[in-house]
Parts: sequence; C-alpha cells; structure tokens
Amino acid sequence: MKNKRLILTGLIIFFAIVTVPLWYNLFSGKKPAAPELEYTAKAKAAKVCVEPTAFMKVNHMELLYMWRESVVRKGERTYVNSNGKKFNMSLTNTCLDCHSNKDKFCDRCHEYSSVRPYCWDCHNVKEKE
Amino acid sequence: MGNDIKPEELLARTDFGTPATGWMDTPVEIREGMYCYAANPKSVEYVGLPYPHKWDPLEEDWHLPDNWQQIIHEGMKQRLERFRSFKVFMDICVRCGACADKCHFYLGTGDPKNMPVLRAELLRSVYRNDFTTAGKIMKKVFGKKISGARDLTIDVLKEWWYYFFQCTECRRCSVFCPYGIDTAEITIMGRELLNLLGLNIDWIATPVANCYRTGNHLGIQPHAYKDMLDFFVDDIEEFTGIKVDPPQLNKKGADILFITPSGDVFADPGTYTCMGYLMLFDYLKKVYGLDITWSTYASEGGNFGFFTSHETMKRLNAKMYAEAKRLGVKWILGGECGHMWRVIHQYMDTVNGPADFLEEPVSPITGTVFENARSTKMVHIAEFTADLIKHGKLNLDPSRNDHLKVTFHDSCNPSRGMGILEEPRYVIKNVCNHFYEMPPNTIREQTFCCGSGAGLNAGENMELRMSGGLPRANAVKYVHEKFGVNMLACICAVDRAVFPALMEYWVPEVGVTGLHELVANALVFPGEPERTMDLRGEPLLGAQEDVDEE
Amino acid sequence: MSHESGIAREKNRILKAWFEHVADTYAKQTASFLNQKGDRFANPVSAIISESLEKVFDGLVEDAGVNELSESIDPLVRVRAVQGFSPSASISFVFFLKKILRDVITADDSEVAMDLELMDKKIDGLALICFDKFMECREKIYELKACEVRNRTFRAFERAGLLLNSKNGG
Amino acid sequence: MNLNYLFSFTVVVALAMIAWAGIDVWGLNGLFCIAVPYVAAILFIIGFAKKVLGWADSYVPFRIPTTCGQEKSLPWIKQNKIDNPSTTTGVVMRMFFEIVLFRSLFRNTKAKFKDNYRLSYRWEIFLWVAALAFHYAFAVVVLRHLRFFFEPVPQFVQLLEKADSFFRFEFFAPFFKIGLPGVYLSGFVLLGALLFLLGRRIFLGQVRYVSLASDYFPLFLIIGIAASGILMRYFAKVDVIAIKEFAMGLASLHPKVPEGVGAIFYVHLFLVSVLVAYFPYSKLMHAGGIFLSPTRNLANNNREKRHINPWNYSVKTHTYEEYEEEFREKMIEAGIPVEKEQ
Amino acid sequence: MENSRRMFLKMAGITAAGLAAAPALTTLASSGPGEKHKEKPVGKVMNNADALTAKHWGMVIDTRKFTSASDLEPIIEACNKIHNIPKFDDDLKAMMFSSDKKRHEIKWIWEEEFGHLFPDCENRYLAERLRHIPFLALCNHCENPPCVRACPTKATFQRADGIVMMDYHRCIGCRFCMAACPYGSRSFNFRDPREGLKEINVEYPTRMRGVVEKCNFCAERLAKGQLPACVEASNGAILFGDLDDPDSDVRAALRGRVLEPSLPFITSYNNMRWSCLIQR
Repeated sequence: MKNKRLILTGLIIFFAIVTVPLWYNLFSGKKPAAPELEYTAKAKAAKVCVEPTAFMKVNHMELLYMWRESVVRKGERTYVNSNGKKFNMSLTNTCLDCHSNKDKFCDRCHEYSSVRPYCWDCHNVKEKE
Repeated sequence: MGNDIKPEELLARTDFGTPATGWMDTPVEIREGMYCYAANPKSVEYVGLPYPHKWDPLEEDWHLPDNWQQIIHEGMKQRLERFRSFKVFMDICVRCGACADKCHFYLGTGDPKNMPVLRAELLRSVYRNDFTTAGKIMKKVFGKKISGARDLTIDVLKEWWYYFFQCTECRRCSVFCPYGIDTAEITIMGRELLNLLGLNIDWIATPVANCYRTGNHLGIQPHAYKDMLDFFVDDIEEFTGIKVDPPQLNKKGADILFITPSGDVFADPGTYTCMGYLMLFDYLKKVYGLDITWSTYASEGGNFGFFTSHETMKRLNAKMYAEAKRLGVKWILGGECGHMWRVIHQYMDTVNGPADFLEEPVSPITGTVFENARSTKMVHIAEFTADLIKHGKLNLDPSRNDHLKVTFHDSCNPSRGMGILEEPRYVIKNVCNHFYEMPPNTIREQTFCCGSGAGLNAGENMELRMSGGLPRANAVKYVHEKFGVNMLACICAVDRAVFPALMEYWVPEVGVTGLHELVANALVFPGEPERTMDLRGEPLLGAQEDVDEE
Repeated sequence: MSHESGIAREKNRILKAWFEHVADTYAKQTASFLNQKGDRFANPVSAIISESLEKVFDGLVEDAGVNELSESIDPLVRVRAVQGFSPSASISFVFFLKKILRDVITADDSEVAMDLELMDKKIDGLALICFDKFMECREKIYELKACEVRNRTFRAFERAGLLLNSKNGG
Repeated sequence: MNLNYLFSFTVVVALAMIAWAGIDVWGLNGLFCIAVPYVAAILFIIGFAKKVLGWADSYVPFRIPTTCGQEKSLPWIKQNKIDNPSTTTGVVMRMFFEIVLFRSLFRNTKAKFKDNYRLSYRWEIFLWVAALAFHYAFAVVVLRHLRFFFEPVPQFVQLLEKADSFFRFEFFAPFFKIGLPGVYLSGFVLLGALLFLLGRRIFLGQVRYVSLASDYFPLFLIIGIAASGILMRYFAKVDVIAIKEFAMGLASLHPKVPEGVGAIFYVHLFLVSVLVAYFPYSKLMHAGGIFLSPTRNLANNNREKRHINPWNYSVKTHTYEEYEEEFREKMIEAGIPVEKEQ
Repeated sequence: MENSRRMFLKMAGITAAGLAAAPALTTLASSGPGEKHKEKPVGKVMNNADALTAKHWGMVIDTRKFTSASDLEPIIEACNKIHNIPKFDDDLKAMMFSSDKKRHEIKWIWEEEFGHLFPDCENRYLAERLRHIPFLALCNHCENPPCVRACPTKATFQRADGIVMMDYHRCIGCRFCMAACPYGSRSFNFRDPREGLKEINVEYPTRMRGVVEKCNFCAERLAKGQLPACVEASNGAILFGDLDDPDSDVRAALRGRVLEPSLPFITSYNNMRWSCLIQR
C-alpha cells in the first residue's frame, strides 16, 4: 500500500493553500501600490503636520496616545512641538480640523493595512469640507 | 580490576557520576548481565540467515565481512524504500523527550541510551549521514556533534547491537509520542540490519532454528509433544479427579485448529495454563461436542522469527495456515500469547494470506460470529472464552479461586498491537472473586513490559531483565502490599516464563498464572467429584479448612 | 541517645542531601530525572531510593536492630544490585551519610561530637549489612540465572519423565 | 552538547546581523528583499514536495497501528473508537485529535496517583500546553500576516485580528509604550511558549542530553522572528503601508524594494526566509510527517480486512512433508496420524 | 559545561539588554534606505494658558431657587447637549425587561426628589414643600471617592483639583464603580449612545456601548477658561469655585452653616450635602 494518489492530492491542496496570495494577486488584477492620500486645501497650505510627516506616518498613533493620556489624565491640553509651535491636543478639533477628509486620508491607509482603530467609536468626525 | 587497590582508592572511585559527555562521545560498554550470548552459527546456518559465524560480543573483533558497511548501507536503503514507517520515523522526530521516561529499560537501568529517542537516534545519526543531503553537508561543515550525523563505525555498530537487544519492542513509547514514532519499528529494522551481518543472539537464533525444524522453539519432537500433553491428562486427573480425554493431534476434518505457544506445553507455570485449555476443551467436547485438534507441526504459536526479520517471521508463521489447510479445519483458535498475537493480528494475513480455504469464524457453541476475525480467521482464546461465559455456556464456581487475590498484567503486544483489554478482565471477573487492578498508568495501553520480551528472556542477561522489569514489579508490589494480591495473571507465554524470576526477585510472595488456569479451576464439570486442590496441587480455601479440622 | 538534639531534627535536610548524593551516582541526565521524583509508578527508582533512605535513617536514629535495618535497606540495595554498579559503588552510598552529617550538623559541643561518632559506628554497621544484602541479591540473581531454565522449562519434562536432547546453549 | 545551543544561538544572531549589514552596510536591497524571499519560497516548495513524495514512495507493507484502547471485538464489549479505530471514520477522528489537539502528548496527564504524586506529571502537561500554545499562536500569527498579501483584506483575517486583539493592553511610560496599535495576544503567547520550550531543552537534563543543534536552531530562529515582529509592531515602528506594498509586490511577481522601512523589518524578513527555506530539510517536517505516521493513520481492523503488501515475496518454508519425512517413524509410534504410512 | 551555560546566558543577557536599549531601537527604526530622519521628536506638553484652575473645585446648589421642574430643565438640557448625553424614548428592550423605564437612562445631571437625594434627612416632620419640589442631582465628586477605589483599570480617577474623572478609553464596562457609588451618579451605556442623539456636538466625543459615564465638572470647559455648563445656565443658582480658597463664592455661601456627612457610613466628605443645608 502506498496511497500515493491520496498523498499527492493532499500535497497539491497544501501547496494551493500556501500559494493563494500568489494566485490571488496574479489574477485579481489588483495593483500592489499603496493608496494615494488626499490632502485638504488646509493641509496643503500648512505643509507640515504637528510633527514631520515621516514621523507621523509611523508614529501618529503613539502621539495620539500621548495626547490622550495627557489630556484626560493630567488635564494638560497644549502640545508644543519640536519647533516650538503650540497645538490644542484634540483629535477632533485639531487633527480632523485639518484632515477633515477622514475617508480619503485616515481610512484609505487603515483599510489598506487592515487597521481598525477604535477612535471613531467615540470621537466625532467633523462635517466634510 | 587491580588486586592491590587500597580500600580508600576503591571508595574514591565509587564516587563517580558518568562523564558529562554527549551520547555520541560516550562509547558503548558491553556489560556482563546486560547482554545475551551471541548466536550459535549452526542455528543461523540452519535457517539460511546471512553470514553465520562465530563471534563474541566481549571480544574486540566481531569477525565481520569486509564490506559490512556496504551491507548495512544497502540494507538500510532497501528498508527505507520498503517501510514508510522507517523512513518517516527517521525524519520527523523532534526530540521533545515525551518518550524518555516511558521506557521500562530507562526507568530501570538509568542508562540514557535506553531512552527511546536516543535508541532511535543511534540509527538516525547514521541515516542523516548516509541518506540526507542536509545531514551530509552539515557534517562536512560543522562536524558530527552539531549535525547529529555520524559515520557507521564498528563502535556504532556495537552500540546498535547492544541497545537494539535492550529493547523489548513493547511500544509503550509509541503511545506517548505525538507522532506515533514506534521504537519497536526502529528496533525491528535495527535487528534486521544486524542480522545481515549474522549478529543475532542465541536466545533468538536457536529457538528460530528449532521452530523451523520441529515446529516449536524448544525443538520438541512430535512424540514428545504428545507425551507431554498426555502427561497433563494424568495430572488433571490426579489433582481434580476429572478424567479428560487426551487431546486430538493432527486430526483431519476437525472444526477448529488450536495453536498455542510451546511454552505453555513445556514450561511452568505455562503448563498449568495448558492444562486449563485441555480441561476447557474437554468440557466443551463433552457438553457441546466441540471438535478441536492440536498440531505437532504447527506446535508453536510464538514466533521468534519476528525478532530476527520480517522474512523469518513469515517463514515460521507460514506453518499455521499450511497446517489449517492440510487438516481442513474451519478456523484457527489461538492460545494466550503476546508477540504471537502481534504477528497473527498485524502480519499473518498480509504475509501468508489470504486464508480463503478457511471459513469465517463462528463459535460452534454460541453461534457468535467473530466479525473482527473475518479475514484472518483466527480467534483469540480470551475472545472465545469471554463469549462462552457471556452466553452462560460454562458452569463456573469462582469461589474455587478464593485462595487467590488476582491482578492482571496487560501484555504489551495484545494491548498496544491489538487492543484486547476487556476480554481477559471479563473472564477473570467471572472466574475469580478477588480481582484488583494495578495503578492506571501501569495497565491497559500504558502497561509496563515484563522486561524480557522480544527474545530477551535468556538467563545470562538477568540483570537487564530484573532492572527492565522493575516498573512492572513495582506496581505488582503496590497491589501486593495494598490488597494482598498473590497471583499475577497474564495472557502471554513469555510473561509466564519470565515473571516467576522477576517476582522472586522483587515481590517473592506473588505467583504467576495464565488466564485459563483460573478458568479451569472454576469450571464445574457435570458430575465431577468435589475438588480439594487446584491444578497446581495447592489446597483450595474451603478444602484446606476441612483438612485442618481433621 | 540524644539525637533529638541535632541529627533527628535535621532529618529533612539530611535526607535531601543523601538522596541527591545517591542520585549523583547515576548518569547525569538520569540523576536529574530521579530528582524530579514524581509518581512512584512512573519513576519507581526514585520512589524506592527516597522511601528506603528515610526508613534507614529513622532506623539509625532510633537504634533499630540489624533485622529492621536490613529490611529497610533491602529495596534500595536490590535495585542497585541489578543496575550494573560494581559492588563497592553499589554500597558506597552508605558512607555518604557520614559526610552529610558533618556538613549539616555544625554545632561543636562534645555531645554532638559523641553523637556523630556513634552514628559513624552505626553507619559502618549498616555498610556491613548492605554487603550482606548485596551479596544476597547477587546470589539470588545467579540462582535465578542458573535455575530458571531448569525450573521453568525442564521441570515439566522431569515430571513427565521426558528428557530433551537439546542443542540449546551458548 | 552545550555546543549545540551555543552554536544555534550564534548562527541566528549572525543571520540577523547579516540581514542588517546586507541592507544598511552593503546596500544589497535587491538581494535581501527580492532574491532571498523568492529563493526561500522555491526551496520550501521543492523541498516539501520532495520530502513528502519521498515518503509516499516508500511502501506501507503492514498495518501496524499502535492501539491505545479496547479493540473492536465482541458486540457487547465497548470499543474505544478513537484510540483503537476500526473504520476510516475512526481513523479520521484519531488523526484529527492527534493533529489538532496533540492527543498523544496530552495522554501524559491521564495517570494521577495520590500517594507520592508530585512534579513529574505536571511538567508533562506543561509540555502539551506549551506545544499547543506555540502551534496555535504561530498559526494565528501566520494567518494574520495575510493582511499584507490581500487587498481588500479577507473577512476571516479581519475577524481573526479582532479576536486576537480582543484584550486591550495599554501601558504608557517614557521608555516602554505598548498598546497602540492594539496588542495581538498571539505574538506574546508565541514568544512565551517558545521561551518555555527552549528553557525546557536547556534546563531539563534529560531533554538537553537528547537535543541536537537542529533542535535549538529553529527555536532560536522563531524566537528571533517573533521578537523582531513584536519589536517592530510596538517599539520600533515601521511603515506598514510600505511593507504591504512590498508584500503585495512579491505576491504579484512585481517585486519592488521597499523604501524607508526600519532595518528591523529586513531582519524579520530574512529570518522568515531562512525558516521557510530550512523547513523542508529539517525536523520541522513533522508537520507533514504526522499525517503519514503508520502507527496512527491506519485502522486496527487487521483480522477483519486483509492488508496487501505489494512487495510480499514467497519464502522458503519448512513444509509439512519435510517435517513428516523427518519424524514419521516417531509419529507413527506415538499414534499421531500421518499422511504417508511408509 | 557549567561554564558554557553561564556564558550562553551572559551572551543572551547582553543581547537582550542591547536590544532593549532605546537608542538601538531608534536606530533600528530609523535606518534603511530612503528617509533617514525619523528620530522621535521631543514635544512638550503644558496646560492651556487661559484655563481655570483651583486647588479643589466645589459646587454649591441653592435649592431655594428651584421651585418646579421647568426651572431645572434648561440646566439639564445645557449639559446634555454639550456632552452628547443620549435620550432613548423608545427603549423597547428596557420596557420589556424591566418595569423601570429609566433603567437604561444616561444621566449626568438630573432631577431627583428630596427623599432619594437625602435619604437620611427625610423624616415625617419634613416641610411639606420639600416633598414636592424637584432637586438637582449630579456626581458629588467626593473627596474620598469609592468609585475610584472600585475601578480595576483606573479608568475612574481623581485629579489633583478634586474632579473625579472618567477615562473612557480604559473603561471595560465592569460596573464596579456603579455598585460602589452611593448616589447613583453613574450610568452604563447599554446601547450605542449615538442612536439616542438627535444632534451631536461634534467637538465633544460621544461614548461607546459598554462603558460607564458621568459628570466631569465640565473639565473640558474649565480648560478653556469657561465655567461648567450647568453653572452658566443656572442664573446664579449654582455656584462653582475653589473650596480651598476662603474668599471664593462657594466658601462665602457655606459660611456659618453646619457641615455633616449625608450618609454616615460613607467616609467621603461630600460637597453636595451643603446645598441641603442652604435650603433649610
């Protein structure tokens, strides 16, 4: 007894499963490219965010975390960035004031990388510009 | 040992502790008492096994053929192709260590190479070296320690021999292995390879030759076999007062052929079990007209060929079907034996079947169809007797075994290579009033080996047997001390042969019995005289009181 | 004897050290396995060592007789007699106790010193008992070796008046 | 033997250094980001197939299941249908429990005795727990990584992520911040289980004695992978968008070297590639082998159904005729029936 | 063997220490091709310049100024609107499973009858008037708050200025705080609060289902230099100020009145009690 056919079937199924990402991406016609972000006029005009873009891209959640702790627990609500500029620490009233296009700014990347922050469960989104 | 050693030097030397070298760097030391003598070349030659020659394990030179490495390499290659078990087990062990403390030899001797994982690793290290590219490259680059691969040297071969004949193929480790790696398979392969070089032990080789020639391990010739059985008939009459008919031998046209290990016919206390069979069959003949025959040609149920190679196993086993065919019986009934049943259950039909000249086994007395033996056509006597008892076909008086407090040892092969656990218990509970189980991690599929299976029940390796049997004896001792157990029942001829010594060393107050000795003691024949003795001539409990009163 | 003063009180420490010393006479990985103790059925050697040592220790402290000591040490010597130790190595564990006692009992008043000296004598006696036991076990093994074949296999033949023309043998 | 873990540890550290140097010092981005992963994947597929087909090439001459319970016998005796299966269904059940729940490994805990019951059985269950934790955590981690290969991210991956991050751990201190992005439990379970398994190998004399370098290497390697993954998720954050773009590029055969991603990502990627390439040539193939283990994947219906051995060959036996020839006289004398009277 | 193990542990230790070191992490995170400048910026955090501050905030409600429910309504409404307090008119579930239709009600500041608010002050000689007029109830911001002690995640905490705050991010909805609060000042969000809001104050977050909420003394308004919404809407009936400042309004209102704890077994020193004294 060898059961070769059964084993071969199993092997093929295994490889099919393992290589699903390949087939999916080859045949779905999806481009691997990351989503384009859109900036509002206000954001474009400001040019720079609270901190440098490269930092914000990777660490915005940590900054927000810091803001949150500071505002809620210490009652301190003003952030002075590395250039000495002051900001009111508020997701809705500061961040989204500039990036008022949440669906084209926040959501695109979050969707793409399957990140589902729970910020919006409570924090409101300002009306679109 | 030098003679002029001072006492303090001697004491200093005792404060040892094995050198902390890795197993690959610890050379094997073949020790008196732990190994069995080399095979007699005549026995090897008689059955035509490879390379019969005279050699001694304690000598430096084992007188191997010049191309022995090539023989082993090719033997391994062939077996890797033939046995998926071997190949897979060589590849997938992760050395998690779950098996380590499951081996009775490791528990008893403390020798780390008796951990199942290391026993297999002895072969695996050579496999890696010879058959895997990764192993070869790794060894070249990093050396054998890192790669776990090593060349097959004479020392490695000696290590194989020493440790593959320190494994009883009991499969307890296999129960606990997450991948079911079965050290028995590995030992079987290891022994097959060693046999290619004529390296067997005499306790296996000579019974094999005997069995081949005369039909049984001890080389008993047909007339002696008959005399022995006839003698039992006399003994039965002496102890029980019942006159049973001498068993039919080689009778053509009988319903059933009965095969039991020759140990039951020739070795105490198996002989009492044999007397038990005789009484049971006589009872069934007288009451229900059962027509059963024994055979002198197939007078061996056990199969030491299995401890040599698959091929030898097949050659010895062939007699069973051949004899059943010649005698024209309907089916075969098998006696109480361990590895005999491993061979019958897992190999016989495959190697020597199909047994299409036999009928599907049906108990002529109860009409029960033994569906689980539909193809092999061989029924275990515990199944047969349990069925009789269940249908109330036997008149039993369990109080006749009241002088015994019985515990049951599951033999390795029937429990882990077959799964016959409840039948013997059912029988015992119906023929004895005092039955006590040993602790749960020492029975059923977790049963501990007697320490002498797989051909290791020789006399010269007594230390090995005593240490290997320690875990089993320890559990017996426990029930002996707790419940006063004085009788160890089993369904294996090797058990019956080796337990007396084991018990005598560890738990001297406990005797050993087969299942059917107990059955015969309890079996009430129509119109039989009142019994005062059991089959061993020991007074029964009530009877003894009577004697005392007189 | 005033052993309650020191030796008996330190029973647990002494037994622990003694057990470890005995375990150390085995291969290293086996020693660590023995040290895990555990189920007496899964690890019988370890259970036998610890039970036996405790009984012997109690026996020594309580001035037990030869028979009692002999019975207590029996299971341990019996195990070691089949584990491939040389006779000296097999019995050596008795003497470990002398050193352990001196490691554990540190007070240096004369009474304790006397106790220790007394203990030493008893330990020497125990060693002698162990030799007897060891030899008894070995003799038993040789008896088993010599008699097993005859007893088990040939007794039946003898009873039946048959003799086997055997080609068995090494 | 201690060389074994020292060696494996050194190799894994060296591999990490190579990846780092490869990118940061030598600038071999194409090699490490594109060539290495592809080669690893190819080695995996070829090696895996070769190994499994190699096993498939060997015969299963005998049906040799290890039976761990009552066999199918008389109708009134209760069969243990999982541990001693007599049907394909039973075998499937047995294999399922074996593969999914590591039943054999779990068995170790079954025996419990009150007197003298102490430690040894407890660590046995820990081995089972750790093994199970490790394998499941690893599976969850691998499946979670599918988010990098699919756009849109499949529903089940999202569900898995949600379940995995169900418990929120948030800790915020100047040098140790964890909690955003949400903590995936699986990663930490994986690391914990690995450390347990490693500790077991290093500190239990018995297991250390039987362990080879090839037992430590995958442990250190996966520890390296898990640790680098955790580092880059919570501590030294990297540009996830760029990484997904890169992963999708790999999967769609349009590879592009990612830009502006922390070096730790390259270490992670390289270690994963090494693991993938190493897998089929090592003991990790137990993943495939467990399906083919003849002591587990066969039914114990030997006497009921004949098993065919394709290479069964005829052998020389000692026939009855030869036997009678030798003993005829004695048989006749003893009154045993013979075929030929003279 | 011992030696090499120790050496290994040492190596492992060094490596672990090395990896854990913050600079190494920064390097790991920052290197790679492309942008090389991602060092963490060092932002500073400070208080708003125009924030109202106090050593210990306190509130005094002059209940003599409220005679009917309509007097309370604008005050409650102001709070509800600013803080996005939901109102479920059609709480079917609540109606089905509980006779108390207000079971799922969310309240920060609400209308309460005398007996409920001051159970120990109630007796049969109580002025008839008190039995009929409505009282305002809200979180007492106890000086020694039992809810803070009960909270397993420190989601409820007390600020240095005495305000008992909720950090909704941390709330796990265990409701230990609700059990601990003797005044029933806390509400649990059985439903998504957004369902009960006709209009949302975008600037202030809502809560989510499964968290507890309560009055926060308008901490967000104080930070901007504004008084609490209820105070603003009360036309002077509610005073708000620093209890630790002897010259503050609240201290002035309390001067000459006896202070005693409202619930003897609660050790907290409770600000609300004072309004009771004023109306006597």
